Amino acid sequence: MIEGVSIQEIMAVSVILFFIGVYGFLTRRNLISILISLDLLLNAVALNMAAINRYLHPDNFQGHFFAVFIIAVAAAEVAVAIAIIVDLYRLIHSVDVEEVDKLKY
Amino acid sequence: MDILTSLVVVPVLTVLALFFVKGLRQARAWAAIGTGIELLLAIWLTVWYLQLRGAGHTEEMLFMRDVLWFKSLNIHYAIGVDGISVALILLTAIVLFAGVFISWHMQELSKEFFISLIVLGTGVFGFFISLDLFTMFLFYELAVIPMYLLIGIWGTGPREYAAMKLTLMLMAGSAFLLVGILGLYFNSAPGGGQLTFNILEIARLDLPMNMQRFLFPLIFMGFGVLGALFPFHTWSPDGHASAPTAVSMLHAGVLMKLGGYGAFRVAMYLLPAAAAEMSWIFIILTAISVLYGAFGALRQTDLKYINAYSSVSHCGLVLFAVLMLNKTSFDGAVLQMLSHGLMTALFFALIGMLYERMHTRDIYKMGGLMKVLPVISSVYVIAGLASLGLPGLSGFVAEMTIFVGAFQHEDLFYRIAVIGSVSAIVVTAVYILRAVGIMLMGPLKNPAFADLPKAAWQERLGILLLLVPIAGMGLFPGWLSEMIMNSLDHIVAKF
Amino acid sequence: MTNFDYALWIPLLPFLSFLILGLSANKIKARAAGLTGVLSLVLATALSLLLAWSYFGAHGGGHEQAYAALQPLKWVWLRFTDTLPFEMGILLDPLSVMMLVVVTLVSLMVHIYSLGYMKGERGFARYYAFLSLFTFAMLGLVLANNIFQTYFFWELVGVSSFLLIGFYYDRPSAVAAAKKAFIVTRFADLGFLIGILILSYYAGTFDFAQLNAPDGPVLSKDWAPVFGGHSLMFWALLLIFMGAAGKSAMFPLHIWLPDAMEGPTPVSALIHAATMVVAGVYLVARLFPVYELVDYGAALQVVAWVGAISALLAAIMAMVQMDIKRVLAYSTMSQIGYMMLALGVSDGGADALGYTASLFHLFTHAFFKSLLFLGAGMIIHALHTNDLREMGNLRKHLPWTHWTFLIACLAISGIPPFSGFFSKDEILAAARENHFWIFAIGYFVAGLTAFYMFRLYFTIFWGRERQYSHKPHEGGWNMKLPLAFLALITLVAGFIPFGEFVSADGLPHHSALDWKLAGSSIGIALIGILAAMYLYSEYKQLPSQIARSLGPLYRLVERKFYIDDIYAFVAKRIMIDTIGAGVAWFDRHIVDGTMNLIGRTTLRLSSAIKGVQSGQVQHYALAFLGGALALAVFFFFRS
Amino acid sequence: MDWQKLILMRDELSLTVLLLLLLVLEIAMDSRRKHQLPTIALALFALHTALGFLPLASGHLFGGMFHTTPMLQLMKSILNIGLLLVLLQAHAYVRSEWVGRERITEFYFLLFSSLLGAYFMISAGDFLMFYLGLELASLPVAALAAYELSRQRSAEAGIKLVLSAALASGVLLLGISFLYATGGSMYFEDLQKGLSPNVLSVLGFLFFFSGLSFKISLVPFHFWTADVYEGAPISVTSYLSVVSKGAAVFVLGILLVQLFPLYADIWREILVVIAILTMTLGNLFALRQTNMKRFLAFSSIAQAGFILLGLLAGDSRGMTAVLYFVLIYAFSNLAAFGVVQAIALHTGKETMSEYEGLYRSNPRLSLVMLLAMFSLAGVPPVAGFFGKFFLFMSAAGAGYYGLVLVAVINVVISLYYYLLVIRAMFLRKSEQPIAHFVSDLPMRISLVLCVAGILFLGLYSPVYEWVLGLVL
Repeated sequence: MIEGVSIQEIMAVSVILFFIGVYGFLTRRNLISILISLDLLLNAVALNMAAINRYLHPDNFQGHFFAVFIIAVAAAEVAVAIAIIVDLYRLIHSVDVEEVDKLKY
Repeated sequence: MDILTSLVVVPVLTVLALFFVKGLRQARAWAAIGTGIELLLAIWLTVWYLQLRGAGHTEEMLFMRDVLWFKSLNIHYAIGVDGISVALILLTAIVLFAGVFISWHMQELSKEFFISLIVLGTGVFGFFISLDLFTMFLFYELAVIPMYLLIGIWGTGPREYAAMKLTLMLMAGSAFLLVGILGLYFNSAPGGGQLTFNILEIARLDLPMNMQRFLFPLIFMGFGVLGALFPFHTWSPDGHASAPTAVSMLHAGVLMKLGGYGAFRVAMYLLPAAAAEMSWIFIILTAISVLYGAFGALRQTDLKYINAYSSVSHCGLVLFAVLMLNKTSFDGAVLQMLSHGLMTALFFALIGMLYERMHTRDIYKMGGLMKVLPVISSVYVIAGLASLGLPGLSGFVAEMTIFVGAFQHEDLFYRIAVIGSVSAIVVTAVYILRAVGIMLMGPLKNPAFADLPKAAWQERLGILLLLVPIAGMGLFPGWLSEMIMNSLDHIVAKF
Repeated sequence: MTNFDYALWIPLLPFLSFLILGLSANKIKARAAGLTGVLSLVLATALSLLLAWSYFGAHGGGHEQAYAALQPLKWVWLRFTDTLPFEMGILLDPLSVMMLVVVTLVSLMVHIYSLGYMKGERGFARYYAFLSLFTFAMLGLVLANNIFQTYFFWELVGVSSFLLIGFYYDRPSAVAAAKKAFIVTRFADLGFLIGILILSYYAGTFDFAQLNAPDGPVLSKDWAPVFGGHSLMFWALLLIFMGAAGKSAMFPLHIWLPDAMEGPTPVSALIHAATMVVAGVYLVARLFPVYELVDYGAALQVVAWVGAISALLAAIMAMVQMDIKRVLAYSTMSQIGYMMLALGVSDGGADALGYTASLFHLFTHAFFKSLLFLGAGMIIHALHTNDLREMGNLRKHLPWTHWTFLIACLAISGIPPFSGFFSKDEILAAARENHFWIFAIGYFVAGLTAFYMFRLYFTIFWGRERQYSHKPHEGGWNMKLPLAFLALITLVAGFIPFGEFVSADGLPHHSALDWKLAGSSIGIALIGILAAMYLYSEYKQLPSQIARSLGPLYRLVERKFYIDDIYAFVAKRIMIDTIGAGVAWFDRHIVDGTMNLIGRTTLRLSSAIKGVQSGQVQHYALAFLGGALALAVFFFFRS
Repeated sequence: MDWQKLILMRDELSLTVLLLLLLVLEIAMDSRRKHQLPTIALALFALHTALGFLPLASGHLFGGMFHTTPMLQLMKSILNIGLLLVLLQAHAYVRSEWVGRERITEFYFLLFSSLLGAYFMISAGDFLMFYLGLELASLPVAALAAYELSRQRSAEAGIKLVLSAALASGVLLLGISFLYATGGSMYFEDLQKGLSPNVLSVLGFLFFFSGLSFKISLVPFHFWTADVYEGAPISVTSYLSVVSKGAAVFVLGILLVQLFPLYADIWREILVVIAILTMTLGNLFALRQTNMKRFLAFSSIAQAGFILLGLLAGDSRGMTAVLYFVLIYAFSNLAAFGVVQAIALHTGKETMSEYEGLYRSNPRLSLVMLLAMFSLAGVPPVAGFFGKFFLFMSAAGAGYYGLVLVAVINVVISLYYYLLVIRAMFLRKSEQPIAHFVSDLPMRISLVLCVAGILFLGLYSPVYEWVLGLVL
């Protein structure tokens, strides 16, 4: 619990963070940047979890645990994603998301 | 195993046997044996049925059998027949058997052809014996689906288009049907308790009126599509024109009867109040069908189109009669199904024979065939006469029963509609005679057709199989009509 | 009471012959086929004569007692409803017994005659099969005990007529004529059928006995006018008469009859002169009490006028025809017009003289008209042409034909003592009693008849000798014998006291000749004959000069008053080319087009939205988030 | 902790053991003998599948994080069957030169881990377990999608899947956090009591639902599906379309009923809308596909729309219909994918027009495809008809006649494109047809199994009764 900061404010921050992530996801062209945006987005949720736990349901630790797991899974996700991006780069020499559109319609 | 189940099992076994044979000769032999047994069974069934009725069995359905299938949903394999189904089963067996002989020289993928044909037959037999809406629906679709392959693989002309159109339209019809059937099911236990698909059990209920109003159009239209109800008939001309001979025979002769039978057995029988209330709408549509089909046939030049439109007209009359809600017209509807089934099958068989010889179906390219092909031509004339309702042939019996029966309706509107439909007999005469005149009579138009091969034995046999019942029905309709009439009491009692 | 069960065999024998000949088709030898046909007819004729003898004989000649209407056989053929069964049965009353005799006799003669006439034709067996079929149907029609049975056989005679007209199926004109005959009568039968439906719906029965019974369901009730100032019964009767008019080639449904002459000549003699075409008269006579009493005989008025107009128009058209058979066809039409007229005017009197007269004329006409046709057949057989302009001075070559033809011509013209004189005189007498204008027409037509018949006679047998390709000679005994026999009947039939046997109320009536009327009708007939003799007994330019001077009027008649053209227009232009083509177009483009449109629209829609699946993962993400937000928005607007 | 209770995790444990065994084999096996590995893995998995059918008691573990019931057990078995069929079909693929011996193990390892994730997802008793299961189920598939390293489309499929999946889980997590905020617990049992119809929790529910819909590929959350299906190796595609999707459907079914009964009105409405959208759009896109994989992708989207009809009622009948349908769908869809796989392996052809005239050269294969198409379209007497009929029946039972009508009309549309495949194979003749070939034994076994399933699952009614018995 942080003095002078209400849960609403923290949740607002995390939602803003979430949408910054979304924005990044939607607008970046570099696949790596998109991955970073994704992490931003996941972190926003992690923050949310932790804060909600602390503020609203301080009698258990479920939110905290969840936040930890989110971070861990995010890392795994990034690992897989990076691996694929590397492979992709090998194949097309680019990490531009707009060039990844051979499959469509 | 009871006789009704064997009606379904025999074709299934035939299909299985056909999977293991090779070549045209074996395939057609097995197909002929299988369908021959089926015909014998059907005849036996008819005789047995009449005997039982004669011996005083007055139950609504005979040869009943009920096997629980999906226990928790109360879906049964429930079968039974009354005079109407017996008659139609006999019709199917005849047409199917004749169809095998008409396809005697099916060179391409012959085994597969007979398999598909008999699967179709299986569906039809199953449909006619079903007393459970679920199994009925199942067999209904089973009968429709092989049409795609049958037309698509062995058809002529724009076969892919025609096959697709036919399948999709009929399936769209069954879409409505499905909803209707589900509606019936979920209203089959108004006081709580076990829901059921069983026709006889649902028939004992009085379904709430608003439900009937909702379900009747769905079911009637669903079956109506197959019964070539205007304006859902357009699969018919293209489909028939493209289909190979035996398929046209079965389709127009038997499959379209599923529409009439279903409309009658399900829509009218189970939803009588809505039927009485809403019949006028469909009377208009069917009366249009009758006239429209006849007029549509007037200017066609392709024999199959002529016959397809004529089928629209004749099948329209079936639905028309079904909607007239009295015993005589119901009787007429069934007679018309039989009559049309036989004669349209005969027509298509003959058209197929002509096409095989001349590779054209355009009547203007023919002419004077009577001299060249006396047997086929004469039978064509007889079939034509049956179609236009010549006394002594089946068409007359059926049409007159319908007209007299329908005219007994108390409401003036309905009687006027009857007069409208009656007018079609003139138009029918015109298009039949036009085709006969151009194609068969007159001097021989194309010298290339001067010595076409005469009808072969299997063709004669096929013709005979259909011609004998047509004449038999026309000369001695009494027993058939009585057999049907006796089964109508339960249904008429609902109105 | 005598047992009349054997009456069933009278129609059945020809039917058996039809079955044998039809099934053995082309395998049977011509000789055997002919013999089968003739033999069955001989038996049938013998039976019907026997039947007539015992039927009328059983009566014993008592004058007060009506002839009984017997129904020796009756069974339900098809049960429409319990109260309205479709029965097959045999009704024996003076009318049907008389018809029986006519039909079997004429048919027998035609059967024998055809042995010679059709000799060597392809399809000889088929010809006899059709003849037998026709005879069967006609006998069934005559014996019918209810109106639906009548309809049954009515259609059947129509079809056999179609088959026989189109016997020379490789001749396009024959095919066209057969089609025309069938379709026109079919159209008329539509009216008949609707009439039956209406009649039976209100009467609740098909049975003639019940329909005609004074206390039956029709006559015991007063039918309120519902439409056009008349009762439904009237309209029903009118529709039934439409059927009758079609079959009997009455104006305006007569157009098929002249064309029907495309058939073999014996066929014309049997079907289109003696038997089938009078079925209409027979039908009206069958229902005579109903026609007479419903709406005070309003329907009979129509019958009378239709008959009179037909008689007149046909007679006029007969005068200009150049085809021997067509002249006879129009004369048939004219004579049937007489019969109809006679039926129509017989509403007033209790003894209904017209009824008897009409049927008497039917009786006599059957023989002399078939005689005429068979004679014409002789000529055609000898010359291989129908065209009057290629004939002349044939009396030397064809003496048998000449004499019998002359007898028939005299009969039809109403010259005593030939049969036609007696019956026609009775008709005129009946008409005079009831309706002046109709009488006047009838009287005038009598003159015209004599004129055109003798025009025919003189042109053929007198006139100038033509160049014949080979010397004309008459057929064998099998052709001469029927001529002689029919001529004999024509000579004596007039002296039969017809009224003793057949009358509207079943009671025997005795009718005496009114010599004043008879004299004047003989007079006008003689005028006609003399005029014809003057114009045609030797070759002259005069007839064509007259024709030319009449100009458009002649043209009008020659074009058959353009009635055929109107029909052709309606049938071809309107029915086939407009409605038929219209429906076909509508079906292909509108109805089918809609179905195709649904399919095509779906496919097009499918192509139109393919861009949504752009391949850009960011677009997908946007859609995903959009979807999630849409759900949220959906929720907020919902609550 | 009572160790005996761990038996409740029998399947998870057995699968874990399997995974470990694979690792051991990977290390211990001589690389020259690695080509036997697929066979071993297959045998082991078959054993595992058989094990899954042994009865197991209901119960829960870890304070409610994990629980199991016969119904859940059945769900897992259905997934097992699906994967087993996939493995049979993949057998020849994995041993082909495309893959390389050193990468055989990872194929199986990733597939099994994903299945393990699906198990946990199904058995989850709280959001944490659920989330872990979800990620475990999807991440390995992303790697698998990119399995063919040298193919661009494979990599593209992988990256699209992993990015979309991550975004979806982000949204799903946001939803979970909202639900947690109002409900106060991650445990379903407690959460269900704590939920209220306030804005935040409904929003949470909606986000959660969106995230899960992604896995089932419901419109509009489906866009990744077609691209990934087309790009991924065929075995992976079939896994995605059957096992992965099936698992998600099961979870949705369980959670809607168990966790969100409070929002029944909301999710019913949403399901109706989404079902219509999914069926219709899936069909519309499927109509004009020419690549078989992509075609089947859209077809499977449409099928998902039909499944939603079973979820609507929210009762045991509906759930039975869903399970039954998924079971049948697994057989039908895998039969189709099996044929596509077999043809692709032997000829490299994947386009519908290249299938023309197939019946004349490979009749049996074509017949399998015919049955598969009929079953997918729902044509009697094959199983698909029964599956669809019961789905529609449950929806109609809940009063959704209009929806059923829309669905049945969509069946007709779908019939059109299924018939297109049949048209190519049976109706058309080709100048250069695919030559006759014989597939490897496992493929043939799998196809025979599929055909048997298609033919008998419907007609043989005890299967349905058995499913129903386990659901109740």
